Amino acid sequence: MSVAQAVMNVAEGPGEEAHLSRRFLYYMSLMREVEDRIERKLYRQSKIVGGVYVARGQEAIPVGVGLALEPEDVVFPSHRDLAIYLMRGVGPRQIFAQYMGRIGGLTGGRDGNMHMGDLKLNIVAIISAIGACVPVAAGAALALKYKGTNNVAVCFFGDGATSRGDWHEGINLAAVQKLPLVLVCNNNQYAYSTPIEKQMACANVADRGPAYGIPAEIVDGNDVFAVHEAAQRAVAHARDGLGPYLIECKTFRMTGHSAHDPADYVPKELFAEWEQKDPIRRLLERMLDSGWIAPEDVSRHYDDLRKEVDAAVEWAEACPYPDPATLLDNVYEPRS
Amino acid sequence: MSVAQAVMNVAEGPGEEAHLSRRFLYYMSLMREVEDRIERKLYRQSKIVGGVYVARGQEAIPVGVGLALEPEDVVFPSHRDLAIYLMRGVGPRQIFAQYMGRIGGLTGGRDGNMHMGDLKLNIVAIISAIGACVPVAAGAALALKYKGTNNVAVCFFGDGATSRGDWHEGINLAAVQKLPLVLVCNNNQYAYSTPIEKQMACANVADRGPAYGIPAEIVDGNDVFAVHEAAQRAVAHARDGLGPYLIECKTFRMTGHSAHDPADYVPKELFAEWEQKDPIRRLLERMLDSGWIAPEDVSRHYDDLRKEVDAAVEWAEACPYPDPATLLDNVYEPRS
Amino acid sequence: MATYLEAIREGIGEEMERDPGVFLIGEDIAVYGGAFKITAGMLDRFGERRVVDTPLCESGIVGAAIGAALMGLRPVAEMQFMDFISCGFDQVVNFAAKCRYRWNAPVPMVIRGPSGGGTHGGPFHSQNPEAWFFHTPGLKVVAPATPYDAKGLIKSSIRDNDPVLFFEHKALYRRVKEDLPAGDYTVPIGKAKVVREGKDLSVITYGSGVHMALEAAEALDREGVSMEIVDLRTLLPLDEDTVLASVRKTSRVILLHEDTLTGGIGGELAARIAEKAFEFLDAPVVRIAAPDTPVPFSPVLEEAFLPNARKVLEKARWLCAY
Amino acid sequence: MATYLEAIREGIGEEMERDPGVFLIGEDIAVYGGAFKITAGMLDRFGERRVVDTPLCESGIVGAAIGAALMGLRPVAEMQFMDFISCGFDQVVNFAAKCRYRWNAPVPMVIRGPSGGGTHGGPFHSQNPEAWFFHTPGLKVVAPATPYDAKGLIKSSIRDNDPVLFFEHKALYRRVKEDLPAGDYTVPIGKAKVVREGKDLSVITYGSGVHMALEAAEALDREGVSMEIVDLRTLLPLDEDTVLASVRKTSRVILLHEDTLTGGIGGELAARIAEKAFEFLDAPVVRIAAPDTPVPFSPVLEEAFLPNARKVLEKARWLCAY
Ligand SMILES: Cc1ncc(C[n+]2csc(CCOP(=O)(O)OP(=O)(O)O)c2C)c(N)n1
Ligand SMILES: Cc1ncc(C[n+]2csc(CCOP(=O)(O)OP(=O)(O)O)c2C)c(N)n1
Ligand SMILES: [Mg+2]
Ligand SMILES: [Mg+2]
Repeated sequence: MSVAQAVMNVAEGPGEEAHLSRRFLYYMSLMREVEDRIERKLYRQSKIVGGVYVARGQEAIPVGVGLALEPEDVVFPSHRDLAIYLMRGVGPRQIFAQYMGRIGGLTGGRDGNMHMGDLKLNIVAIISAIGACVPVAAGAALALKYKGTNNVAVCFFGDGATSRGDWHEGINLAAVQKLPLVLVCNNNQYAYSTPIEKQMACANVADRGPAYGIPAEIVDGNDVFAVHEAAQRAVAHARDGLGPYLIECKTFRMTGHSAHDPADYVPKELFAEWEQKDPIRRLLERMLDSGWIAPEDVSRHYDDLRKEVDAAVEWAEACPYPDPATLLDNVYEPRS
Repeated sequence: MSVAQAVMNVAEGPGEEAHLSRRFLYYMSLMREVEDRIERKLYRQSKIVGGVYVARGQEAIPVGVGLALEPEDVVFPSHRDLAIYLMRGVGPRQIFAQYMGRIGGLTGGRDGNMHMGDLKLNIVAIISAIGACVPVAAGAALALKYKGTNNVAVCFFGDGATSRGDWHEGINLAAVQKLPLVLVCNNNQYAYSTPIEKQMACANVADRGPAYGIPAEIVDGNDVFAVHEAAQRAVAHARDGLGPYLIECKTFRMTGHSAHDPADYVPKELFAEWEQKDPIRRLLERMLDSGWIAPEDVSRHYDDLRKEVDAAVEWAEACPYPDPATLLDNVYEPRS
Repeated sequence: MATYLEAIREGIGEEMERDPGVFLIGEDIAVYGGAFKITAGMLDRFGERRVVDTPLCESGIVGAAIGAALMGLRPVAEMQFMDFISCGFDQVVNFAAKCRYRWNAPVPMVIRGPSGGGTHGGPFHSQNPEAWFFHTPGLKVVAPATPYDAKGLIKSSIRDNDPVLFFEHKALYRRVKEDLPAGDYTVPIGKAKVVREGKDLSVITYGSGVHMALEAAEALDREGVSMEIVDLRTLLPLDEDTVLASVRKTSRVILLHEDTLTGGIGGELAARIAEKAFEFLDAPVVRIAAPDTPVPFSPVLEEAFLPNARKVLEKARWLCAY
Repeated sequence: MATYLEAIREGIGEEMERDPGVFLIGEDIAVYGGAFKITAGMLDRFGERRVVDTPLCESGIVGAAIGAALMGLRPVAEMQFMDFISCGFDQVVNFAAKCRYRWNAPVPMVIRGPSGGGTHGGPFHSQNPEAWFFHTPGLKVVAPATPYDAKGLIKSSIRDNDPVLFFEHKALYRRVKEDLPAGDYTVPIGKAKVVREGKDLSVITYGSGVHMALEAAEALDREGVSMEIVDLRTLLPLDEDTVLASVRKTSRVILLHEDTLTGGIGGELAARIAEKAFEFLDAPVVRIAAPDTPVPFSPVLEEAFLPNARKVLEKARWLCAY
């Protein structure tokens, strides 16, 4: 166990909330640290292959939802949900290797960045086509029900995805069949350069719940406790066989769409405004106020985190590229 | 002018409502007569090429809506909206020729049955893929707005279409752009064999209006006056630049999906129940009750209708098939 | 005697008995038994858990099948007409086809349905959409011509651990019949079959083309010309060896398909032959296919559009005289 | 000097000046100027009526473009990456492609965007989706290799009265530059170009392949071998005459494309050559293409995957020694 992880193991004393808050902190800050390293350092050093999409300011969503799940629940993270991987045991080293196109990444260099999946971890890799994962997640939910489990499928997507036909078809199919599907919208108010009001003529993504006869709630996406509680309600609903449940997490994209995008189209004030609502800062304040963590633990935690990430980067940089001789492998199941 | 059309020309006396009712009657009964002839006679005589989809019991929808439009409004009839063609001046003879694959049909034998269009008449031919016409209609609406006209595009579709991604994408796009698009849903409660409750988990198609921030109203689809009034509201809304408007016409498919489908999956009582609500019968009763038509005019009208249809069938049967030497023509614009 | 249609139904039923993870999903397949009645009776036999009627949403259906397949089930998704696969295209070519290569995730699913012309279905109910998928690595594409192969191949397709597109030819559904062996058998994916031995020229074809070729071959026989016919059966992966062996033997080849010419599978076959059997060729490589137009509706136009035995016969005569 | 990217932007801008019915529609094209900045500045020049940012919905965008084109406008729709056209596939192949044939309704629209690999974009941002459309009668498919042609062809595409798919190669956007003539000019759709005369062998190619071939040709020159290069420029309709003339002249041919091999356009070319220039061939018809896999992400894999000048050179040597 790394030192950083120690932050989560509070021997005695603090209650459940404190314990949970430390787990929130660990994953949110680790996600931030890993993504900062990728976007602000490795990308600028040209060590990253392909595009870089980070979720600064949106970490509460994957973390709040992820910690409401069982390992057997099947997740479909989108491109701003890195913490999901961390929570399921994918190490930062594998993530850096993935972003560098090395053999040690989850796809062994076949695909890049957040296109990671591992069936053993019940994580399905997205494809680029935004929204395409929704019907697929419905199908996973169908399979979970078919097999008689009470597990759920959890599909993450952005506000942009809600304009896609696949989004509509997948949710409608799941609703009609009452499939155990939890739908988590990261409404960060932009799809690339397109603000939400140019994407939809209704005020909220959640306003679309009634169109599918499913419950839909709006939650402060920068409050990890709120996200977590909503996720618990959603998961319980789906586990109970009541069908899909939509959570709209209102948040803000504190970066450009990807690392090459300066986001000049976003009014500067919005960044300043949302900076105040940073989910990690808010969490930390609450933890300190409530005595769930001591100030010295915080700084130690961040020191540990940095070390963990340093080591992971080092590992990934030492990791070889895939062997070009494997190029043709695994298009089909190998003949036995 | 055929004798049958005389029913619409009431010299003096009756007011606007009577006049309108006669136009309703003419088109609804002509549509019924043409479709009956196709489905109950020509199809059984193997004179029809390809599938036969009729709209028995649903005639009030295209007629009620169609008579609320200007000739410059662009219509996208679906496969149960034959009256649209009749109202825009396509004669029964051309329709029979179309259904028989003759050169005299609107597509000259290139395509079949209700896949008819004519840009000069501002009618766009659907493609088979259900729902595909919705984004296309949005684009037509965009063009009407672009050109500075105050015309509207009117898109017809069934309940089944509302499950398609294209339906969602097209309406959402039109709503965001506030395009002059009138959406008319023929909710006949089945998509082929699939009852409405297996298609959607909300009670009404109109419940989806709020998902797009557009007005949506439910109307008795078997009451042509009600449909007409709703269409007038919808068209006025769209003409005024207020964006799309959805009308859900509740009705019932009094046949199988197509002529070869006995519809064993539909509870018999439903047919009996909806037979009572037949839109033509209801219209006639009201007309007779209100003195808008005399009983002898009705029977004369039907006699005329039958003659008109007989003559049209005869014409179509005498119409040649397309010349196979033209097979390769018109895939692209001919080079000049 | 089983028709082509019955053979497919039998094959699906047997696989559902054999493997509880096999299930059916599509529009109007359960209560109604499918537009062509392929799945008639399945709801009664297997219940609604395993025979799933969906709303009208091809992308949703294909996507859901992918998701279920990723979870280890074996969905068999019906397209009411294979033409409508264009509405679920992204799911097929980008999601299903690439999972194994990208992240080692198998997608054992079948997408099946009626394709092809000859029933006056017009431009949207008559297409042969196989070439789109033939060009997509990661997919398998199967197109049987006989009841025996249809049954054996649907069973292999369901057992296959990769996504398979299974093109049934609707004009064969009730037209071709044969006795099927009792009990379980499969036909391997990826193996063509020489359905008729010959020595003067080869016709490489599949689906409805096999029947056109057989008809032409009989007429040619009477003229003393012996035509070999190779039924590809699987289009992807392509059984190049069987094709090349036939061409090397006869030195004259016609590539025949009902699908339109340009960009059709005949091109790929021609390329492989012109590269790998070049020295054996005694005459130009000839293609017979539908012309490059949408499928026209009117019977006279459709008749002119579709390849047929007469067209094969004419080309064969020309080729042998070359 | 204009880059390939600037040439396209110039061409679009000129057509918008010329014809008030031309407008742009797509994701992030107005305020942002497009993911690759092709439409940068257009919003300021032409206003939001003519430069329309849409929600994220490719089928909606293509469908809307069709509807507007049917009404007589000339939409130019951008796919942020041409890969995403798979999400609007049905609209392209069934609606746009077939209107004229079915009911005599012209659909004058352009769908354009970046395609191709070499930028480590991975499986979904690097594809060459042209072959799907090449197989669809009613569409035109254009794929320029140079700034001159890119500008001339985008202008012709916008003026064309049929739906045109315009494949830009993203690796060429900023890599190739040339001086463009002042003022209006067009390059005709449907005409290939002999970009280099030669007598020993022909390379038939397009897009990025042209640059690979040119590089290989120079090396071959030093070996005393003279390579002719035909840039197809338009893939559909195919300029068969120019291809066949080159093959008849050199008697040896390499068909080169960046797209994957099986079912790629090389097959069609091979078929036409093997049928119509059979007597002129002195060697097998050879294809060079990407192998049949998804486009891999990691640079070492992508490098192995993509065709390049070295691979062309090797095959050319082999072919000349045949
Ligand atoms: C079908 C499709 N079209 C376009 C794109 C290009 N693209 C990638 S992400 C994106 C914006 C997504 O916005 P949203 O869903 O809100 O997620 P966010 O990036 O804001 O988290 C776009 C347009 C894509 N990946 N897929
Ligand atoms: C995309 C697509 N999938 C399947 C079909 C086959 N199909 C034709 S009509 C139909 C049912 C349509 O139902 P609805 O929209 O309610 O119209 P209705 O026939 O009831 O008037 C189906 C499944 C189709 N035409 N298009
Ligand atoms: Mg967003
Ligand atoms: Mg219906």
